[in-house]
Amino acid sequence: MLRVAEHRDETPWTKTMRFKDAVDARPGQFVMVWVPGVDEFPMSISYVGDRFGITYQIVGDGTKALSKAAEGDIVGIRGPFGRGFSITGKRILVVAGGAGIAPTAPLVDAATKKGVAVRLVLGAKSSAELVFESRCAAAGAEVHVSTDDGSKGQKGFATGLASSLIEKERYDSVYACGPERMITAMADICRKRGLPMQASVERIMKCGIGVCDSCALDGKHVCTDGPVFDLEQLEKFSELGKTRLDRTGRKTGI
Amino acid sequence: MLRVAEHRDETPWTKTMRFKDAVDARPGQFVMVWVPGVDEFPMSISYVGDRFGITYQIVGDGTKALSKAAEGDIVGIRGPFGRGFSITGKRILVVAGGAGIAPTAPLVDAATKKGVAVRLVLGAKSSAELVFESRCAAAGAEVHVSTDDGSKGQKGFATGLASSLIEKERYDSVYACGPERMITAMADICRKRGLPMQASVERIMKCGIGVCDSCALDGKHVCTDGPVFDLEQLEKFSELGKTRLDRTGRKTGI
Amino acid sequence: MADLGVDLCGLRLRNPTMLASGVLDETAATMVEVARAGAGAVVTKSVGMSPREGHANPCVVELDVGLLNAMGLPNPGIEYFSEEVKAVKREGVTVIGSVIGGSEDELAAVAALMAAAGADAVELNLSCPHAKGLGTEIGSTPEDVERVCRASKERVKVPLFAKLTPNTSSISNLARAAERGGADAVVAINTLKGMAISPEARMPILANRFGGLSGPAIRPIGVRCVYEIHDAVEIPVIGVGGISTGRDALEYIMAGATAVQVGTAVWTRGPGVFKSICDDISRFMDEYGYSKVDDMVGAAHDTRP
Amino acid sequence: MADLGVDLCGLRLRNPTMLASGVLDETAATMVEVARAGAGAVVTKSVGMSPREGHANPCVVELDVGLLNAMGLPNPGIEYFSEEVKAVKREGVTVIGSVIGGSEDELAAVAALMAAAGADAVELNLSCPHAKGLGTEIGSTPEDVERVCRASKERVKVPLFAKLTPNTSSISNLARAAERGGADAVVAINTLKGMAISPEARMPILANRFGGLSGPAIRPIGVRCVYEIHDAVEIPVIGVGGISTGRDALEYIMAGATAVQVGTAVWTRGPGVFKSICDDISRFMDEYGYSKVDDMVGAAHDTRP
Ligand SMILES: Cc1cc2nc3c(=O)[nH]c(=O)nc-3n(C[C@H](O)[C@H](O)[C@H](O)COP(=O)(O)OP(=O)(O)OC[C@H]3O[C@@H](n4cnc5c(N)ncnc54)[C@H](O)[C@@H]3O)c2cc1C
Ligand SMILES: Cc1cc2nc3c(=O)[nH]c(=O)nc-3n(C[C@H](O)[C@H](O)[C@H](O)COP(=O)(O)OP(=O)(O)OC[C@H]3O[C@@H](n4cnc5c(N)ncnc54)[C@H](O)[C@@H]3O)c2cc1C
Ligand SMILES: Cc1cc2nc3c(=O)[nH]c(=O)nc-3n(C[C@H](O)[C@H](O)[C@H](O)COP(=O)(O)O)c2cc1C
Ligand SMILES: Cc1cc2nc3c(=O)[nH]c(=O)nc-3n(C[C@H](O)[C@H](O)[C@H](O)COP(=O)(O)O)c2cc1C
Ligand code: FES
Ligand code: FES
Repeated sequence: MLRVAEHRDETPWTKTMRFKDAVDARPGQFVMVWVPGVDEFPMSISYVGDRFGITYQIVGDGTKALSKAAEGDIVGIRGPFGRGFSITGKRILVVAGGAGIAPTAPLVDAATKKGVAVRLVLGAKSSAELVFESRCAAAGAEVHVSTDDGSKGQKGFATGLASSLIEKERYDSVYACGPERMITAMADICRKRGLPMQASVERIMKCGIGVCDSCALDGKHVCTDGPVFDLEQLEKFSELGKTRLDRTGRKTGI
Repeated sequence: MLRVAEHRDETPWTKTMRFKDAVDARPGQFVMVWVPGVDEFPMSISYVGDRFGITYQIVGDGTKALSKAAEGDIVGIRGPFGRGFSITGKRILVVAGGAGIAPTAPLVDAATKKGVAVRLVLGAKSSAELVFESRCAAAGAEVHVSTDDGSKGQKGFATGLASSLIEKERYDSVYACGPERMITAMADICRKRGLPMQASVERIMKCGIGVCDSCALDGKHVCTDGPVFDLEQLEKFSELGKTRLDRTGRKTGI
Repeated sequence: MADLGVDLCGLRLRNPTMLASGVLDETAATMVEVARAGAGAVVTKSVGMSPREGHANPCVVELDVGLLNAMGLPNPGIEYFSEEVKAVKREGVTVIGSVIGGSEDELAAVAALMAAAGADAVELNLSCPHAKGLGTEIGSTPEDVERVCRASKERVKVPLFAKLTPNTSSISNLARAAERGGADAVVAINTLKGMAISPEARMPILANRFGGLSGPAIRPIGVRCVYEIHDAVEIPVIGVGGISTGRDALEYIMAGATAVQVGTAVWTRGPGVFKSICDDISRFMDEYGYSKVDDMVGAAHDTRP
Repeated sequence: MADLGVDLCGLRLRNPTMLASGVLDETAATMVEVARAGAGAVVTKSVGMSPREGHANPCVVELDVGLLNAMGLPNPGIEYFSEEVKAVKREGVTVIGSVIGGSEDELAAVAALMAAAGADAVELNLSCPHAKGLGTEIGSTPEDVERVCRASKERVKVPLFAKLTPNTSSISNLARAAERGGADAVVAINTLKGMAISPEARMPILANRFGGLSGPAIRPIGVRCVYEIHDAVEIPVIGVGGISTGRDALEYIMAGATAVQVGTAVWTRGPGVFKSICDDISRFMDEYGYSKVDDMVGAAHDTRP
């Protein structure tokens, strides 16, 4: 169990929780977060290294209970788990939709630190829901904002903005995290352009350690083989963007 | 389980068994030797390092069965266990009675290798029962033999010969292994002369790892606190030379 | 090179290792991957008549000595799952269908549907320690075990395995009951009922409070159970519990197991564990002069020099 | 600083840790050393009416997850052992005398002699899994446990503890029986019946073939047993099984144990383990705001936010 060191609002529905402890993790890896007596669920690590942290949207009972934790309260953490992003090339494009910024912000940190030129497309429903814009800009990324309602940056989906950037500039690699249709759309664009790509995907997680099969995606497991997959793998997935397993193990439409 | 690499007679009642494997042990440490289907018992390590070995007297069912093992046969080994000898000083006296040469021969090896001057008193019932005389001489020790029947060297007990050596020469430390009355006699001599001493003692061993209390000696345990004890500790033992526990845990005369 | 093939109730397995029920076996694609990685057969997740979500999270606790789980038997129900079984069979994989039920009739009905879907054998899970009304509760007395096996036996033509609980004072009695009830083989052991508590949170960690202990911790218990069962019945025994190396598997085989299942080690060593176990066994057989696995089955019973 | 003292059936212990029966407790001098190293009390080796040599060697198997032992209850007999108990008492150490017997009368007679020798409490070992005619064989059914406890209770004035076996389908039933029989506390758990086989030697390693599994492997099982027993009876529970750190001890305490016993960890961590456990507990209590151990006993039962 770890003690909460800091707990702050990013937007009305998104919070960041940081811990006193350090975690030795790659951007893209995740932890299982236990809110005692309520639930345990996966969360990407949004700050790696010292005082590691998570950034989450309040969507249901578990995240609501988590949002009430005060500084000094205890939270259970298992992990880090899974495979993270690998940073390759000199110029990269990062596309983050909604809570997808959580695992990609530390990727931006790490890439800029390595001297890689980073363009970040940050998509959100509205300007009030943008997270880590200034953090990423301060890290040295060129930040391009898109909002569904046009309240800030370009109006529309992140994919639209991303594809116009790809037309303008050559990238060595593209990184995506966000809603699954955003990932499949980005995968289409990258395949057509012959661009390497990595994306982080989500599935129901129970064990987090590769035994329960609940996060299965065409025989691969998001918890151990992912959550970050490369384009080659993404293209092989017949279920991506179409179906996911529910808690009983039945495929259901996304 | 280890495979027997070599099994040779030292005397009609004493054999040396060596294994293909190396053991990282100090002289004076021991192993538990399992002869499948027969018994498991403690044996000092008589060759440390590569192709480690034990040297044992055939005294009962267990050692008799062990003596029948052929090269290539398997024997179970647990260990090394216990605390071994520590080599201190420039000139030492080693006193070994009977099978007491098993743990002291590697001590002689190690000490001479370090450049320590070693005098070894090797006691046995008769010349036919002397073990490792030439090994220790070849290592560079000055070997003094005593036999109970006078068939070789000085007639009488090893303690007699040892005490005359102590009168002649100053030693930095004395090491003893053999029958318990030899150890208590050497302890008396060393105490009177103010000489540091270490001795290896034997008790019934069941677990070998400090849980069963069967090797207890005044609240210390031969398997973990020993089998090598220093003079300060030996003097505190009220049971040494007097009583030992039988297999039920009752003190019986030695 | 040693022959690793084994005959199990008429099924020919290319090697004696199988994926244990409940680990990476809820979807066809995963089971096929595990078989490709080396398992001689796969046992499916335990499936019941209707879909179950299983217990809430947390449902696993990672321990130094193994794993504590309370998945709560999540499964999509036999109707849906029949398609998964068929998909696995299409790839030529030997598949054993594990089934659960709240009563002997329900269990027998699921078993019949599992066999109809094409499972090469059916394994009755009479031993899950953490799901109410399923598992242990219908498998904790010899009377229950016998009755339940008999009911399923009447409806299933393929070999019928009974998977027993170690949470009992005599697993031999349960095994004898399974044999009387017509089981063709006994599988031992399922997990031991356990609990982990967080002192900081002052509560059990698992949402279900109780869970099943698996992994290295339970191997000595499983080996003992198989040894006892081998003495008690004539039908084959399948050993499971804490196997992660060839040497572990050999302990079970020499205790009397014709084949072994591996669950938790897939966590610690990945699906490659099956090949690694087989390689170990094969090396051991070459060194110690065994030409077939069958020569080692129960070997630890016959020797005292 | 937190107060580690506990009250157990009227006995005041300076801390909740005790040396478990069978580990470093066959001689007075050793028990005194262990108490000096920090144990709040020591439980003696299980002692019977007449001397026993125990099983032949090998009698222990070292495992990654714990220890498998088949000592076979070696003991010098109660007549001889009474002097050891007196010697321990002379040093001011709280000593609990563990006793075994082949029948309820024999057990009661040994218990009476143990109390007469000055033991502060008597622990009935109803649960050794590897000695014929002793232990489990008289403690595996609730009827036996009740009868045996009652017989000893009539002859012993000091607190009477019943040590139960986990090799059962319901340890709660055994605990209830002990309570009905007059036991003042229940001790859980003894070892789990296990076996280790050497594939190379193709035989069980222990001379006795079967042994008892202890150490980290069994902690989740012990914690679960204590949790269940705490719900089943009113008398105190003493927790034992795989404790080697303060956190392990706290799991048991929060599951419902008033005190804990430590055996196998003396092997891995030496007699200093008692002080180290107490230091851990004390630090935890300071950090989490508990002033006495009693406030934590059973705490894992009352919370679900
Ligand atoms: C690898 C991974 C990383 C993630 N990282 C983040 C992150 O950084 N920030 C963030 O806001 N969200 C992240 N999520 C999603 C997050 O896990 C869910 O939002 C959270 O579980 C919701 O829990 P709840 O109890 O509040 O809501 P519920 O009411 O329980 O569920 C709401 C929705 O959340 C999803 N969900 C619920 N439980 C799980 C589960 N055990 N596993 C996966 N999905 C679940 C389902 O889609 C469900 O419909 C991540 C998910 C995965 C798989
Ligand atoms: C630390 C230690 C190191 C030893 N090193 C050597 C050595 O290097 N060479 C050597 O020849 N002997 C050594 N011994 C003695 C050796 O253990 C016994 O000779 C051996 O156990 C005899 O076994 P057995 O079955 O042949 O005889 P048994 O007929 O079983 O016993 C003969 C005598 O051996 C002793 N003995 C038997 N079993 C044990 C046991 N489990 N633990 C201790 N003593 C036992 C008893 O005194 C017994 O009376 C050592 C003993 C100890 C404690
Ligand atoms: C996560 C998990 C889920 C399990 N689910 C089932 C199940 O559905 N049906 C079943 O019969 N056994 C189930 N088991 C028990 C295993 O099949 C096996 O009997 C047990 O884990 C011991 O083997 P192991 O130590 O190799 O894991 C499960 C075990 C684990 C770890
Ligand atoms: C070597 C050994 C000997 C034991 N002897 C006894 C015994 O004589 N009587 C008894 O009640 N329990 C005996 N036990 C069981 C322990 O008291 C304890 O219940 C068990 O080992 C679990 O605790 P642990 O994991 O801390 O060792 C013995 C255990 C070991 C390891
Ligand atoms: S969450 Fe269990 S296998 Fe991935
Ligand atoms: S041999 Fe068991 S304590 Fe030393």
